[in-house]
Amino acid sequence: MSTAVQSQDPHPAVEPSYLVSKRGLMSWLVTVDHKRLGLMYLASVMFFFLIAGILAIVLRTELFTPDQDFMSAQTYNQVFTLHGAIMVFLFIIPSVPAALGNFLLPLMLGAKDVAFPRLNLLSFYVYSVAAVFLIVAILTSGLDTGWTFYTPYSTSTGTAVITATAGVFIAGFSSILTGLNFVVTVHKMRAPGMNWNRMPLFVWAIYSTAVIQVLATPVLAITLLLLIVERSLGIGIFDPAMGGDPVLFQHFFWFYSHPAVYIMILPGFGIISEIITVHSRKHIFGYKAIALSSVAIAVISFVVWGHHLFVSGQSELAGVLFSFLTFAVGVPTAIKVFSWVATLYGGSIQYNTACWYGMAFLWTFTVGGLTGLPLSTLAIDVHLHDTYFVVAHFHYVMVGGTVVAFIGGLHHWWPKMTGRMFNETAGKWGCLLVFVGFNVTFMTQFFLGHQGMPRRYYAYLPEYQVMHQVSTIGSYILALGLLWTLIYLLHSLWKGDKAPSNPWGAVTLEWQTQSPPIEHNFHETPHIHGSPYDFPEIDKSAGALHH
Amino acid sequence: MLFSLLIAPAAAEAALPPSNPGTPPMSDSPWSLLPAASANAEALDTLYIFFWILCGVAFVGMIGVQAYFMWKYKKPAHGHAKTSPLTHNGKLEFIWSAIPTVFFVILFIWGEVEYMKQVTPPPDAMDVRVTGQKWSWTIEYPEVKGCSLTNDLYVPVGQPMRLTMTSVDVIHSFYLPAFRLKKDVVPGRYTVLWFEATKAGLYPLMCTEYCGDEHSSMVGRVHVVPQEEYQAVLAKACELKQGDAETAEDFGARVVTRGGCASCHTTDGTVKTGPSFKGLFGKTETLADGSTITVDENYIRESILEPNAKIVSGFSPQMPSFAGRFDDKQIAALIAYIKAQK
Amino acid sequence: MAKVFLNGQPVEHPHEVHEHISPMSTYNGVIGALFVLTGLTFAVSFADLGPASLTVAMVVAFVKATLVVAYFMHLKYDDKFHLFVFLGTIIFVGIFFGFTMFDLKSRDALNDEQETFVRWKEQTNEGKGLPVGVDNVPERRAKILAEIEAHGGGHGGGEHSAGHGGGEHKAEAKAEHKAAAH
Amino acid sequence: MSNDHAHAPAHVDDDEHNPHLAHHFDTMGQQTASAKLGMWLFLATEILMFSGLFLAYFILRMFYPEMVLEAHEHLSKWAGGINTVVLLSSSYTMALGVRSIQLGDAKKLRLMLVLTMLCGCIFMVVKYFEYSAKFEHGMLPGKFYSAHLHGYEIEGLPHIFFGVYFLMTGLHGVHVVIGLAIMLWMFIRAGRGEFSAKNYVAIENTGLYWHLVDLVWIFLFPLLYLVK
Repeated sequence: MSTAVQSQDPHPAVEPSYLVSKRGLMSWLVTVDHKRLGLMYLASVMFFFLIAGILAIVLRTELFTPDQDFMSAQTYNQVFTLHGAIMVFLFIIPSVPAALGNFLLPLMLGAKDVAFPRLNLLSFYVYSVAAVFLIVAILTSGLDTGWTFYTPYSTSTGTAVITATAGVFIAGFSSILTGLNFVVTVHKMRAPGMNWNRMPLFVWAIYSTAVIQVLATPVLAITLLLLIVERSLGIGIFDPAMGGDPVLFQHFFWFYSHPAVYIMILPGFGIISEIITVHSRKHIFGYKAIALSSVAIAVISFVVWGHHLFVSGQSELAGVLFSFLTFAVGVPTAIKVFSWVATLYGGSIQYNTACWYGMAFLWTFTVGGLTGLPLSTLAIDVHLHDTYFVVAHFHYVMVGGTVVAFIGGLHHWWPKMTGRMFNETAGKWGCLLVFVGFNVTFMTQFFLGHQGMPRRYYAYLPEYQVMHQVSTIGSYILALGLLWTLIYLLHSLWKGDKAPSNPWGAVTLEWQTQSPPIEHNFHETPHIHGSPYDFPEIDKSAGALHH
Repeated sequence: MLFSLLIAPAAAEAALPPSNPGTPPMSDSPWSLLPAASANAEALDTLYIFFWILCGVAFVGMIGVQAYFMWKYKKPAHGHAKTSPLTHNGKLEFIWSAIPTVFFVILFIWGEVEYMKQVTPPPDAMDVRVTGQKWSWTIEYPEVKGCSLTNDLYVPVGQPMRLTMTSVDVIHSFYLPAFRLKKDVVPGRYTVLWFEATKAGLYPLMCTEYCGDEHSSMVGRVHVVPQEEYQAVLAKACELKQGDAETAEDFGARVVTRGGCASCHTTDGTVKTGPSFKGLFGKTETLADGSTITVDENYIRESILEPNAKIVSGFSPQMPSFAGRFDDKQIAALIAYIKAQK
Repeated sequence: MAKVFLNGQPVEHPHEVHEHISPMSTYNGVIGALFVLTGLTFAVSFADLGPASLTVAMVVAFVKATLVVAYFMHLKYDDKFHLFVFLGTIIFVGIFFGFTMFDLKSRDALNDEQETFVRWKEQTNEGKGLPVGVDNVPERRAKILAEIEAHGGGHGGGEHSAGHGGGEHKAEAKAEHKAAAH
Repeated sequence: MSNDHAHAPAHVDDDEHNPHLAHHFDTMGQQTASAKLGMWLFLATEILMFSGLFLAYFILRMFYPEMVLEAHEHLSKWAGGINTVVLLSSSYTMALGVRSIQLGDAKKLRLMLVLTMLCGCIFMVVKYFEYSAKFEHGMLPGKFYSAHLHGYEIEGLPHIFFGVYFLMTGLHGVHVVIGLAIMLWMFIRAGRGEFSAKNYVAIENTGLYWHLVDLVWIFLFPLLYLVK
């Protein structure tokens, strides 16, 4: 019988966990321990998630009636810009890779740490500096360009564009450093016996993400540098007033920002692969297909950016080419979704909170993926572009995909990270509220968008009012669900039961050490002999289906 | 709100031709689809419905299978069931990669064919020139000399129209939901949009590229009128002369509508991008350089023709010049109108 | 001796840093070639090759770059994965260049008339505290406009309106634009 | 389940006591390979970052071919040529420096580092004179451009060309300065005897970085100064 790894919990906690191995504030501020950095990232991204979430609720409240209510046009524009910019650059992009990825990657690989621990610490501080820049921008004259900083609006508006873009520029370097670190870690730090076919799928997803981070983010950096220079010196690359081409900015910007969409969603895919297998006690269906489709998505993501420019005055030929390539991304994505569903076949599914989130993800992400099809179909996109349909689509992918997966992953690995169990009943209520609230909020917006409701309007035609009100009420339910989740998770830190080392009976390496792990992760370097999804419940005798 | 213009208030009524069928811009029911008022819209709706059926089947099928598995393979109350050793199945994986691919190719080709129709104007199309600015659309008809309308596009039924569009400040996007069409309006370049309206009526026209404070107010109307009435309707709409029985103040109100002034200047005292007209005349304002100026006829005239020459402190230089668009009589009427806003 | 693992594979010789040490002659040869190529490209720049000069210069630059990468950076002897990373990067740069240029090249308006997208608007400098030197922008703008006027270009209509708000487009300007667009 | 855990530590005896081995690596080989892969990935990000500027340059050429040709005549071919030779020489000395430490000769390494830094400084000095000439002639980027007030008439929109010129050479210059700082640090570390034939990956990475700076210049020079 081939067992994957030594899955018993051989050592009682003889060593203190990473949380208490060193004490004092300084031990946290200068730590190079990937687990502590993961927690620090987690706290930071959750803080910004909260801020940007509050902004979202403010926006939805303003949209409850067609007229201007309690915000001026300028305030509304600043609020939606900050909602977008904070969510994208300070929350979603670092959420799974930097928070969960940092914590889990070395553990899953059986390594003591990432390849460059000090770089990891630097990356966290670079991120913090970026956050400070964005906060300064908010506190000075705000930012009203939309998170996409399109020229020539961004070169002519009176708000703090330079400060904010400098912040995003810096955040980009944090992302690059994290990505670089992870690529090297995956290549060089795997434990003995862990070849590419034995890596957990979360690692594959993080690896693909890291490759995108390394290849795409530098272009964002140079784009923003050019924008800053355009704004301060007027060199005339992007600003038509000085002889430039504003559509060129969109090319530069989306060369990064489209792959960035996959920086956001690929790690979510990885989490779902882990959750579904572990909680259904089944080997993942189509390991190679899922692993390689992550890489395929990462590569194809670089040649589809032009679908953001279908109506921007890009040439028709380029539009056709980009439309075709965009459909190509759909194939590996479909393969993944089908494989997850097939994994459930013949399983023994345990419905705890993480599993609920996994199941919710399959619903929301499928909607998000399918509604991408009309947007990549040239003719229909002409109608739907920059309407609420797009808003609903990317929220289904970013929130329904990434955030649901992120919260699911947080529940899945919460016992490992904190050493505490949360209340399962509370968790399921939270999941239900999030799922219902989310669908009510954004499903409505598909209809709004198809009816022609444009994005970024603080006041709208009265015909749209009913649907806007439904959406606003949905957003309150969603907010309630998220708040509830925050409350019981924090509560578990003080009152939760002590977590066993492997509460879900998983086979991957992070569960083979104590909860929470010791400072150097493992008492002894683990050796891997098999698949990360080889559960003891699998009926080896029923080998007929096994090819 | 500017949107009230769309529901035709008094000021807008004047610009509306009497022959206009006066249908509301959209159906009252929030759940009904938009009217399909062009050949393109009808073709696209077919494609759109095909997409919905396709995605609906895919979604229901996938979620159905998921739900069945979730119910069938629930963990027993005690312990775990033995689970299937299935790890992959090449044939199945090939099939579920191939089927979406086929549908993607169909969608792509269909979409591409329709798109090519959307972007290729027929040679007999009638020309209209559109200029986007913060935050209004200027629409000019080459065949009517000196006709420049704000936020009102007049279109005959069954006549292909070609809009050649540009912007004078930032990127806007010209969106006609009832025709399922949109195209960005880019400063420093020309973009082209064409359509053929099939149903008479009044339809909205919106900006869908974020362009600043009053982006939401950059809303206009498309008047689709029967071909035989078109010339008369357009001539009437283009006319901007003081009527015999019309006071200068009333005429000024029409000039304000035509100029799209309301997107930045209110008459109720609220300060938007520009100062409110209410109580503006005779006020003493402080300029950015600290000097003061009294708002009199000369200053208003200068501000219309050369808006950025003297900016009152607290405002930014955003206003486009109206030199060449308004003649002296119209400016005089405008001043009379502003004087009347006490 | 204990088994040592690297990349998940057992490693026979833990000190597997088999760095290739190139002989001096290689370095001398490479730097010599680099100097010669620099001289070549420099000399060629004085001859008038027209559009071919870009091709020649780029070919020479690529040869020089290859020499530096292969010998100075040891990529010829290095881990093949590093070569993969390097070439992969070049491919992604190619994607970036290729698709963007493809769009720009295939925009008909741009192909026909460069001036279509050159526009000027007044630089509002007052109150922004911009240093001296800014003032030349309107001057140069006037110069550009005069030039375009002199060419009799139809796009002048568009150029003018940029400075004064919309509404002045001349019908003939548009007619010409259309001719350019088709 | 059997526990066939390898109890033998995954360390190699003499590596275990190597002071340069970080705690989370098992062997020096692993550490070196990680550092080098990390460096190559970093170089990849640098290449992609510069690629944005090169693309801007090519598009500028496409938009305004005559203006670029006329404006580039105002750059000094000789200054560019001298700098090319200087930078290529510095790459050569850097490569020799790496070779010296591969052979264990720390003294020669320090000499080569000094020569490389010297070349870098010459490069920056030439750059300084070039820049000051441009400043004097008002050939400044964007809205600061005022060469026509100094008697230089360039047709078209030369302010864009000089914007791109200053951005490209400026960003490259920043990289040169950073390279000089790193080499100074390496020089000090080499003086402390930290490097040997068995541990020189930091020097190698410094070299890789410096060669990349050279690579960028190899393309900048013909594009900005020479091409017609």
